[in-house]
Amino acid sequence: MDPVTIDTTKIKPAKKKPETALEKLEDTGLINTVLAAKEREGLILFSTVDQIINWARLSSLWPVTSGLACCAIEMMAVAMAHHDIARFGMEIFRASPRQADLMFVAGTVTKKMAPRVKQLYEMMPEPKWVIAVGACASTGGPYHESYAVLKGVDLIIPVDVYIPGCPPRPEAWLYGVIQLREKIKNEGYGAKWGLNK
Amino acid sequence: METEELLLNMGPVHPSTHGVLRFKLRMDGEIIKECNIVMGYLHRGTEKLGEMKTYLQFTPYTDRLDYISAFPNNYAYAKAIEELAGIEVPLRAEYIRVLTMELNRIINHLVFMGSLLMDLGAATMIMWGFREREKALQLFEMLCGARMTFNYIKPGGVRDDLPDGFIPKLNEFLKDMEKRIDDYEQLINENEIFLMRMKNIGVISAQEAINYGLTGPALRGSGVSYDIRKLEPYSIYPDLDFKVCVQSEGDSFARYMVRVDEMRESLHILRQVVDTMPEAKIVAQAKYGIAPMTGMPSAVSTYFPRIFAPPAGEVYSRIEAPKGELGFYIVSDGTTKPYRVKIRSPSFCNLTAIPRMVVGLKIPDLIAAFGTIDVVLGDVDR
Amino acid sequence: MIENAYQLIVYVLTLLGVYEWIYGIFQSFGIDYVLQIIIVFVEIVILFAFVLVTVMFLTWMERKVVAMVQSRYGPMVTGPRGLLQPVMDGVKLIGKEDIIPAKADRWIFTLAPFIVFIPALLVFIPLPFGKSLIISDLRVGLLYIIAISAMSPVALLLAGWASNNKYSLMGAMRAVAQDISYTIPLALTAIAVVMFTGSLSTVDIVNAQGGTWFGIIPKWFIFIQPLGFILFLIASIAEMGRIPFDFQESESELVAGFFTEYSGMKFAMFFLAEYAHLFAVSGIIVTLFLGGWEGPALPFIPVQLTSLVIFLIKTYAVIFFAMWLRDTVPRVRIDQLLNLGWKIMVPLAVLNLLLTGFIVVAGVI
Amino acid sequence: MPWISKNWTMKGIIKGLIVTLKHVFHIGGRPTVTVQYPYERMKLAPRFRGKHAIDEDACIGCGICEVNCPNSTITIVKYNTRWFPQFNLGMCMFCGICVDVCPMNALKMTGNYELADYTRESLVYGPEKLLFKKEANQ
Amino acid sequence: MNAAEELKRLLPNAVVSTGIQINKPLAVIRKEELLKVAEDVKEMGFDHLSVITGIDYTDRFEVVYNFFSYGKKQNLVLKVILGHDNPEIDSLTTFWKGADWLERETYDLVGIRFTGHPNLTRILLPEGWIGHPLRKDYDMKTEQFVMLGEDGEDVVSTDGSKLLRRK
Repeated sequence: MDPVTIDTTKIKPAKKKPETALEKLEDTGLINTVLAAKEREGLILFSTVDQIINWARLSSLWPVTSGLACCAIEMMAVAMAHHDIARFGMEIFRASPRQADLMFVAGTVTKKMAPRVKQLYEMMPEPKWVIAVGACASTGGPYHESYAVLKGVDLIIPVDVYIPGCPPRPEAWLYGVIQLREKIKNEGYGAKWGLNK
Repeated sequence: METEELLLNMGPVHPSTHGVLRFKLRMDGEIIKECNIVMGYLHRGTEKLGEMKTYLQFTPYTDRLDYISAFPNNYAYAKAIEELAGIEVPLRAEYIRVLTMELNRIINHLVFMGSLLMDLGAATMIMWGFREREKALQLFEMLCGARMTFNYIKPGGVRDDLPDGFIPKLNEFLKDMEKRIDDYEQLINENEIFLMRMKNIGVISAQEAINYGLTGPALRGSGVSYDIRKLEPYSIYPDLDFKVCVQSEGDSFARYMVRVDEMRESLHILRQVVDTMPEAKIVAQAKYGIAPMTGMPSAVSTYFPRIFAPPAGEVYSRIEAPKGELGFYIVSDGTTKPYRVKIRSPSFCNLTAIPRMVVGLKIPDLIAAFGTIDVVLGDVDR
Repeated sequence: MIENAYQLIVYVLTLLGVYEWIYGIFQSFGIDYVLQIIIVFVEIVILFAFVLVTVMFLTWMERKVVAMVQSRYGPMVTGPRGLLQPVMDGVKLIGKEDIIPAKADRWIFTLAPFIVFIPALLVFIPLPFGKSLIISDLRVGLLYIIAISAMSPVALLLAGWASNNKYSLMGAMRAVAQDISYTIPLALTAIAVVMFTGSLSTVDIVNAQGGTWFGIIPKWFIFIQPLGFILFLIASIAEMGRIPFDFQESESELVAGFFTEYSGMKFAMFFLAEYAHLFAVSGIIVTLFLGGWEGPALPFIPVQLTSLVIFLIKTYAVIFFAMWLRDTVPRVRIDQLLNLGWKIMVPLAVLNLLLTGFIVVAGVI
Repeated sequence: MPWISKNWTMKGIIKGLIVTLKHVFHIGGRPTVTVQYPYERMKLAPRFRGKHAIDEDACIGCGICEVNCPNSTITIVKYNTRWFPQFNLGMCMFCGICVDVCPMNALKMTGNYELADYTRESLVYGPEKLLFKKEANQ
Repeated sequence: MNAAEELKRLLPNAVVSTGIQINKPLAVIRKEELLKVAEDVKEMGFDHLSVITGIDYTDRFEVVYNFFSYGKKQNLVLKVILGHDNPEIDSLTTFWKGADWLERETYDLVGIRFTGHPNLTRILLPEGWIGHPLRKDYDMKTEQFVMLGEDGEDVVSTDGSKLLRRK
């Protein structure tokens, strides 16, 4: 436990706060729309619609309330005053999976819970995303030798982003959410048919 | 009038079950006729893993039992091993342990208040509770580098000494906390709707509470003045001045009030601990391979034991965790791995009383009563 | 004299000098009633657009107020101070998959959101947003409002039943019980107000509250009817289904109440209807007890504009109160709610009615 | 209902409303506490247990960390003719035992917690991502 | 005289031996006499049943009861030794309601049957789980999966192909 263990070179500097209007737009994701429109003449309308829908989707990810274990407490902490996931429009934790877009698999998925998690995922309407939070959900983590624990939630449902940590601190969590937003920016029919990027 | 009985399944993923618990309710209209609790959705086989890991490797797993208040878990496990092996713990280490545990008790009760009120529909309290929790977690992070799963209290001492600037920050927190508890009490304690929801709900008499094996605030809410910190004093609790918070009604509100009072009591204990903290900077004892750890940071890891084997024997050691009696039954066969680790978790035993408490009540009352029992599913299912 | 929005539009067109011209065109074809229909259509579109924008703004405001109470910021990233958040939510919900559960009743399941949504908009027709800013000054305006809002239990029941989910059904049952038991005190207290004005027309009610006593205290009905106001406020919060009376949803008990199974746009309609209801009920409270759009007039500014602003300020004050209350108190239990409704609210409302009767007969005020 | 005769003033609710209003207008030391993460960061404690770092000069590849790791996060792999631990951070519970047991003090835990990634495989951090030289760092 | 010795004085036939288990008086008792002992123990004022532990010693099972008395502020440990084949013991639910779930848990994880228990079913693991995990001979190699049956209850099987999307 060396007090000087922080390896400052490895940490990326905090993101610059957007000041100009253009930067603010870029931050929200709309700038992609403008750039994409510029880059591809002929498909402007198509990809612009795509980008706008993506923008809407990434700005209003409603998670389903599905805390499983330790990470659920950090999930609550992420939603609380100090970290405030509401800034991304994500504070509407829907209890019913029918109205949710995103599932945080926050905690150990045991064998007994696994079919229920899968059912929960299947009940969510498309498009839907999954974030596996913590070691347990990613790989089984500390409990991967246990008889009663599934070795990673990606064995039963597709996972978009993995966040390591046990449990990850809320900032790490938010970083994972930002990674997911980056991913959603490049989704859509345009991306599927090779039109974006 | 004959009515059809309704079978309602609450959970395992339900907003008010604090995790993954399932109630199978047989209902007559809105009234609960029978309540069956199905658990095990978070059964991770911790006890089996305890047999597979060495004594020192198992400490991180104890963090993940009651993940809201992990320090008492750490401590209960360390205390069991210390009793088994007869290890003396340096005084400063004990002070640090009590400090962390009482801080953790406050956090636990904050989360309890928040989630209870969240279930009752008032979302503000949980935000305020977590706001203060975050400040305490920053203290923990200073102390051991993690926010929830600490791995800090080890058999024979604690992992490291208090860092610089910890005590001033703690004092600041204590000062702030006093005001905040006033805020909470002002917000909700006299709220008519809250009283309406809590008074005379989920009543359990002292006799029954004992019979059902309730411990901790749930038992003290029924008027039994019982606290392991007083009855079987451990650590430095005999030297500290604190009172056991008791309420006599045995209903949800009494259990709630016990916890609010305990928060103030914990603040009182913390102030004493800070005032009387010994100066000698020894935080671990040199027995069974544990070398004395000094304040020198980089020297610590060199002395940490790689092999640690207490003598063969059995021990049951219990402490007063924020949720009740937390005990570890450890069977050692003299090797580096425990032969059997049994965890007597307070949440599991306190939950036993729920089916008895809620018969004849309505679903909202079930939520109120369940909320005041204050369980953590990691602790229930282990 | 301009009395409603139709006449206002005609007046504005006349001022611009185009009305005669347009009217002439239509008259030459002999279909001048078409012009009337078009104008009515235009005003309805303006009203609904206004209501929808307000509703979207209300969702944003709700989130911001909650955030302020809880020492945080609320939506920040999407748009300036997160103002675009409701738009994004709407666009996203349109793009979501629309799931109809396998065991649900398809038709009723699809119909229910519309039955909820349309009355929520229809309530606004006789609501005076400002002097002469009213779609239609119905002579039975108040009765119309109460009747229209009494439709919502039917829709909730349909939604709950069609979902084929126990939580939905229970949520719907609760919502219906709650709505019915609170419509009665609501109507009774409203009648007490009507006894003063002698008219059910909302415009007459607002006009009756013009002027002041002693030059300071405005002649609002809240000062004549404090008990009636409190009863009406509580009953309307219950009617809106907000905390502390949010049984239709009661997240921690019934997952999401009667719309547990709804997704995508249908869910959005419930959501919008809820906030439209909030806006409407706050408007009604303002109209009945807080003097409606009555207030100081400013020189050089059309009275329509000032009165609209005054009305909105009052309405938002009431809305803020509802949001503020929501962040403070927990939810009551369903039977306690019904007890409160039948055993306390209804008798008190009747008492209020009696007292009002005495006052009116005695001619004190 | 007996409670209403006692509590008809709703004093408790009004008290609560006052407290919440104080928070709305930040009266009496009740500020907004949010740290807007991508733009600002909370101050990290020096002891924070984040991503590991291996001192290239000190590590002897003895494997004690591998043996002591509670959940086999660590495997010793060959990298540039020498043996180093490789961490599967998707499995790691950041308990710090490996740092405690390292006989050469070669293991450190840095303050880097931004580790989220799109695939499970990318969470395996080999020596190439973890090695550092002490001189270069200080 | 500690509680264990007092118990031996009361019921000399039931108590095999007494001793001390780190600060706590310990009495090893005969399996057949458990109910009688429990009655006496309850009368002696041990109203709190703290924990029930089942331990598998490969050749025998031990069930350990930890009691505490709120009145006397004393501890007592009772130990019962069972044979390894088909371990069975009387249930204490009639005396301590709290024993209900503790016994179910012991049954679930260690596989000791409690005769007279009102509802002796698995509590943590799903019904139909093969083996008792805390026995030393539990097979950790075969993975068991849980699936949802028609009625929403759990179905255990060793074939997870319906659940898993990839190996």
